[in-house]
Amino acid sequence: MNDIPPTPTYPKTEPLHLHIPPHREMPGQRPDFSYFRLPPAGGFPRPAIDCPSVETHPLATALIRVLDDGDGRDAEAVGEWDPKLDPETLRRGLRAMMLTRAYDDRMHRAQRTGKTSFYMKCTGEEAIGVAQAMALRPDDMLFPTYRQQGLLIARGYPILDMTCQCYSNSHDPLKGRQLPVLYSSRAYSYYSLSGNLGTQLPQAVGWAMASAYKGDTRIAAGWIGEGATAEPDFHHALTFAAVYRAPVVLNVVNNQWAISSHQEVAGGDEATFAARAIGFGLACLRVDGNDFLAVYAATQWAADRARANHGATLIEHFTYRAGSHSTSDDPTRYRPEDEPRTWPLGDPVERLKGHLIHLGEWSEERHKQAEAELVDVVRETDREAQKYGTLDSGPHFSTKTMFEDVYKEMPPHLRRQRQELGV
Amino acid sequence: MNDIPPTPTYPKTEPLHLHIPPHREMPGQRPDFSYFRLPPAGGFPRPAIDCPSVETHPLATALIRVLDDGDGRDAEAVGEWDPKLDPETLRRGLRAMMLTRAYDDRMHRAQRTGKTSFYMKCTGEEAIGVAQAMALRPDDMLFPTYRQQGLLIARGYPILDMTCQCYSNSHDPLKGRQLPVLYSSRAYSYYSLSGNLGTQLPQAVGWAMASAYKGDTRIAAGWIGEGATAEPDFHHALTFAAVYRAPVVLNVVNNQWAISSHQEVAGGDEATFAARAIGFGLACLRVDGNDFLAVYAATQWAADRARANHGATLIEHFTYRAGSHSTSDDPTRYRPEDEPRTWPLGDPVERLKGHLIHLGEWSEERHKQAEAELVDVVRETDREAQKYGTLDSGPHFSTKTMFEDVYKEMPPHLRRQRQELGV
Amino acid sequence: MPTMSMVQALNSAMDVMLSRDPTVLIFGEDVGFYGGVFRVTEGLQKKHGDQRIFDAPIAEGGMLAAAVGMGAYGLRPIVEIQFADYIYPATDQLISEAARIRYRSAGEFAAPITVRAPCGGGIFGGQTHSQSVEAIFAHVCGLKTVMPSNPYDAKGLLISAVEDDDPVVFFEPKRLYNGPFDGHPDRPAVSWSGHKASEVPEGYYTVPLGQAAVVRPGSEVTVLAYGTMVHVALAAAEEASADAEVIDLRTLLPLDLDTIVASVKKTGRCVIAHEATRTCGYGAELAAQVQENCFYHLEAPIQRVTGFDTPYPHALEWAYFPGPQRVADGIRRALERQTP
Amino acid sequence: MPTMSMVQALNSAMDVMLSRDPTVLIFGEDVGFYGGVFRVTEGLQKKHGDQRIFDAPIAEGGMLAAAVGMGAYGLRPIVEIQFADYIYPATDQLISEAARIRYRSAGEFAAPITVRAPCGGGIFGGQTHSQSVEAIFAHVCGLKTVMPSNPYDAKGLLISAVEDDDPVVFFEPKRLYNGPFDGHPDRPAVSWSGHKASEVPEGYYTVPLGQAAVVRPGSEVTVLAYGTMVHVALAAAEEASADAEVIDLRTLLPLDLDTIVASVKKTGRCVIAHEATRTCGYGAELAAQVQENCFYHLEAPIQRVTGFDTPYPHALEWAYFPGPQRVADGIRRALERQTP
Ligand SMILES: Cc1ncc(C[n+]2csc(CCOP(=O)(O)OP(=O)(O)O)c2C)c(N)n1
Ligand SMILES: Cc1ncc(C[n+]2csc(CCOP(=O)(O)OP(=O)(O)O)c2C)c(N)n1
Ligand SMILES: [Mg+2]
Ligand SMILES: [Mg+2]
Repeated sequence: MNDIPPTPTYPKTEPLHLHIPPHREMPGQRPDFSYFRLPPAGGFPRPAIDCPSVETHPLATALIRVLDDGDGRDAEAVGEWDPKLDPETLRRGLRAMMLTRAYDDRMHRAQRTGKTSFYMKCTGEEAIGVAQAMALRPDDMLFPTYRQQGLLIARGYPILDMTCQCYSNSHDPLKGRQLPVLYSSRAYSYYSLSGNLGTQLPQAVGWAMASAYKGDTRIAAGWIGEGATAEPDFHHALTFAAVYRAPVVLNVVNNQWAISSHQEVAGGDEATFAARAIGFGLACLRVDGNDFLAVYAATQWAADRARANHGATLIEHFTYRAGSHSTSDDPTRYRPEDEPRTWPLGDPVERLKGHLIHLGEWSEERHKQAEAELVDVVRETDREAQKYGTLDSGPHFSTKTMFEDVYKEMPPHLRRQRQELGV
Repeated sequence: MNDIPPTPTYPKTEPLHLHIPPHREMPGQRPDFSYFRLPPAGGFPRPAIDCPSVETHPLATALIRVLDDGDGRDAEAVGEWDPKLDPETLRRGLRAMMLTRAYDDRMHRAQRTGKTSFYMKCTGEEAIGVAQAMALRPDDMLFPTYRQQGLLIARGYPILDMTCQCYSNSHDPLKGRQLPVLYSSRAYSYYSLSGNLGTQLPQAVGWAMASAYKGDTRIAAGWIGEGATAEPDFHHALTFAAVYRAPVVLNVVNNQWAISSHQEVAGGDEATFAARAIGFGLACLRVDGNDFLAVYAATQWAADRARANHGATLIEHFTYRAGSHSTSDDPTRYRPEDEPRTWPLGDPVERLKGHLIHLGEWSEERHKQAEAELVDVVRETDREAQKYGTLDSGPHFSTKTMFEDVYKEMPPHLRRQRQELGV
Repeated sequence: MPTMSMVQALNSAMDVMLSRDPTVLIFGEDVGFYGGVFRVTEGLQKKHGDQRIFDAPIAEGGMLAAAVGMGAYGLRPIVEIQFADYIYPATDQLISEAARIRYRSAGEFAAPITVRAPCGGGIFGGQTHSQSVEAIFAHVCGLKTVMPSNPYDAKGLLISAVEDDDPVVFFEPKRLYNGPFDGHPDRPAVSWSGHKASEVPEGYYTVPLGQAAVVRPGSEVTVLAYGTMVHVALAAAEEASADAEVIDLRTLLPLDLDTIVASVKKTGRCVIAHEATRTCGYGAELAAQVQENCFYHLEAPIQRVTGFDTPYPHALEWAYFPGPQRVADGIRRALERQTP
Repeated sequence: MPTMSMVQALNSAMDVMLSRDPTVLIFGEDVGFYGGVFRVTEGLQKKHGDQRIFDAPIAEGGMLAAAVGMGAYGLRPIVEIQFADYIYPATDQLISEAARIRYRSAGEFAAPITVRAPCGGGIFGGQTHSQSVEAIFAHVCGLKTVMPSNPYDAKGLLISAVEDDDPVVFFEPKRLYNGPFDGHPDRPAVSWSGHKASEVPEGYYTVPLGQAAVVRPGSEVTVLAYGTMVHVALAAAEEASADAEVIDLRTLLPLDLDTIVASVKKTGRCVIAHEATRTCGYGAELAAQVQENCFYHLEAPIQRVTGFDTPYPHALEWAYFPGPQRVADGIRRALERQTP
């Protein structure tokens, strides 16, 4: 028999206590960003794109910023990360961000008036989708979340098609099957959006593995919200990207909120999301997500690195969800009303606008003009889309299409079910 | 309408290439550990148990070693991590490791002779289960994998019960339901083993959260193999441990192999497994898993830290799976025959034995004696267990017990099914 | 007696159990300060504190794993999965762990966990906010599966689930949260007030698991339904002006076979209605058991009226939904004599 | 013609497809250098290189996610799940993504993935190496579900699965890998050589998905089975000395209903046999469809002979396994006339 070990006596210890991340400032309280230290623009080095990933790990706790526009300073582009874009490109970026915002506002109101069931804005996060689409190549494959409509818009996808998707109408490219904003476009290398969080990130890695397997030169990019990083898919994306050194750009959009949960519920207080890359030996960058130039530069760096076969980079975009999570929630129930306005990193549109004006390449008048013009564009597009129908009043795709595309060929049991319905 | 952006022309780039981690030295080749730098014993500092977790992050790439016994040096215990255990405790540890090994050998042969279906040894990894059981308190809750039988043995669980479990016989505490080695003992605070990899690690975190919620002083410990760290459960364990600062010790047993896959298939080439803690702001330690004193010290540090409410620690135990994965595989099909013998970190039993002899507290004769005695103990226990039956020849629990414990009370449909079977 | 919506009744059940039993705690996405996206936990954190009810990271599998560990310690966690469509990441912990732990530990360890998840369509949620996944879990031995159809049952069943020593998957038809729904989307939405099942005691009571309810007695045909489809079946019975006996199963596993068999032996005809996709849906199990136990009493084939074997579409929600007309047609088919 | 075991036939199918189609690649745990724990991929890495077949991290969900991404690119990945019991971590990517992608993208994207997984008991694998989980996946629209019972079918069906443009879950009864098994564990194990279905062409051929096979013609009673249970059913037919028609379904979804209905209309009696747990098992769907389509021809209740609703026990494996005697009893019950 085995001899039972003597059970030593142990010193009495204090009772344990369960730590629950406290909810942040509540509605009615004053927002508090005092914890937040804003590092200077141009403050961090830009490693060579073929550097060992460890050289990027100090950037996990950095905040790469290019636009030196804090507290009234005029919007200079400074430091090694300045992508040095020509004014034409900057204006294109500004315009795409403004169009994204105008489109969001229009569709948000369309939902309010019952023309569709649901909508999600990306207000305050436009720089991410737009700058990244411009820094990537048009045929690089995108695996976005529902908050990167800027990617599609910057790639020139017709907002008429987007509107028709949101209306699930007779011209909806997705035949009325998907919830609004869950776009898909193979022609624009934009993978079908999932309602399930996180799933697309490791799919991006798989696509990138396939591209490498084929000796292609296209890379993939995937996005995930900071809240969804807790899902297994995030872990899988990092693991597979590391093991197979996949040519992919992995983006965590840290907009501080996951519906009503602040980023600390996802572990954001314990470490940055960029730091998750360290344990996998992946490169990482942490960037001011409201700084168009910084997002562009970080994306370009990661894309060049991936395309040169040096593997994946995890980019944390530090930003702020200025609007509601979706049309289904009211943020004033869980955060101070003026928190968005007091967000220290400002508004991406205003900041790029300021920079262009500083360069003498833009003006308040031109900005107002452009704004008005884009509101018209969106209104006209909406009018046209409504001709093809809206969710509430139709027309929609015919009932029999409900049974199509479940499989490539319709199997007998589905044909029988369709007949049951008499269509 | 939206204006299509001009598609710039891009420089031609080299085709991408998919990196597949190459298989290591194959059967017939010479094992190659040249990549492996053995750091000196006593070479790393021991931070205060209440230090900020970042102070431990340099230890993610360390290898904490206490026994200074490399290349013929005599087995001194050196450095800040020396747990300064008295000889009696050391002998108890040695004996538990030897018993574990003797038991493994016996049951492995029992499977070969058809007395049961399956077995898994932990040869070469005995220090981990045994030293950790001794460094933890007897009522701390353990969520092990199938390779920590040393935990049970060091806690004094009767090997008769273990043997009966492996034989699924009439005295099997688990009523013949589980595959051999998937033990369970509430009385010994040893959670039921799962055949599914990884699942127990986040369960350990949940148990620890409950203990903290109740103001208890017991902590939890969980184990996972380096291969299984790719499962979602590992990610969940780190996330929940970080967010709720759970009083738990999380152990990755990196024994280099996952059946036939070397640790690089789990990402071990890109970073250490201890480094996975960094991205969650958890404390981490990386320890020579074949050094009884180092494992004891690291566990004690992590347990004290958790019990003092300073949160979880991830410990990577760097060791080597000296035997086959299980009785179902033959390692000589996927690695050089003599790789185990040439493993640079030696054998945990030999090393602790050497240390005790160096202290004048043990001798070759006493060792041989003890070995012989334990072989007898195990043989006698096996004889007794066989009186209660073996898998191949029974007796087993009665057929009607098959329908019990699916639910606390047997629902009608199960009663009907039992009657169908006429039992 | 106060009248409660299903949301209020479920909230009340958790309030009662938090007050009665210090081992009960609740976590899930947005359930804490915010009170849940469907408001089912509203006010509970304010009243019971954030040690008892708190937000979880967005990791359904992690939540279940934590719950299993808490159950082993001796707590009774209630986990909210924000939508049943998002329960899939938790399947391994739910099936391989929670459902198996009692058996594999020979009764030493258990998982007294309640997993709440809003299910079903009717709110234009599209394919990832409308699924009914009960059949997957009813197939898993070691789990119990429940789906209430009204506020009174919802509270009584949820309390039974929380007190049950085995893991219970508790599906809440989201379309019924704030009012009954008979499957006529064109008619104005009605609230629960006025419905007799909205009379819900403030305090503790239980509706036992494993007992169905005959919600409409009849002699011509038996209609088996649960969740939203109970209300649709009642409407269909009227519209088919059939003397239909409608049975609300309430618990899918363990199933109240006796009530079903007694009814079908009486009526000789059976219609099964559920919102989930048909193939291998729970209706298949019901059809199998009814024909096994009532074969010599059946006068016509058992009819299944279900969601089609396609994802839940967005725009065509009402073409997909098995509404009163389709159920009424099923009743008529069940009432037909053989046509040679 | 060469004779092959099921392991060799599956290996040959993948060898053929790797040679024919550069978009086919294979990954899974231990499938590369080692050739898989059941040796099904033995030699393939040596022949086709580690770009075509390689080890994956132990993350079934990650494998499926990668496969979905590869499918979007245009590859046809074959993923091996080491045991069907370990497919649960992959359910979200399989159900929410692979199965749905064609529908939700209106046909723009697809997931031409084959997921191979050894299933079933008979090797003393205990509850986590013996499960039959086919019913869960047959319930999921967008997936096809296959389970062969012999080497010839295994190769032909696997090639069809790989060439199919939709995701296919391909279950391999591990007890049949190296020989047929009639459910008599006490008798000496037999190998495939000699069995006529072990005559397998070296090269390319297909067995189409969705077609059942009548493996034993008969007129008294129809026995529906798949996988290991086909062999058990054949033995049971002999032992019950019944003129039973045994149908090997081969594909569970899409189901070959015509063959089934034709047989049951002829025999008027039906027995369904599977190894999976009963409640909501695939047998429930079969029973439901048989009674829907053959109601007026049925002379006795459809009998289900299945695994019990408990985890697969270790020591009591053969008490659990639905062997020839239990199937024969089912046949006898199906042949009984009504006893008043
Ligand atoms: C698997 C899964 N679980 C839960 C949800 C419900 N849900 C939708 S969005 C959301 C919050 C996501 O937050 P985050 O990842 O930070 O992205 P953000 O909305 O901030 O862009 C939740 C919980 C879901 N869609 N999928
Ligand atoms: C979820 C799951 N997937 C796959 C398996 C099959 N399997 C059993 S052990 C093993 C290797 C595990 O290696 P590791 O985690 O390093 O632990 P070790 O065996 O080295 O102690 C595998 C793949 C399993 N048991 N569970
Ligand atoms: Mg967010
Ligand atoms: Mg290992």
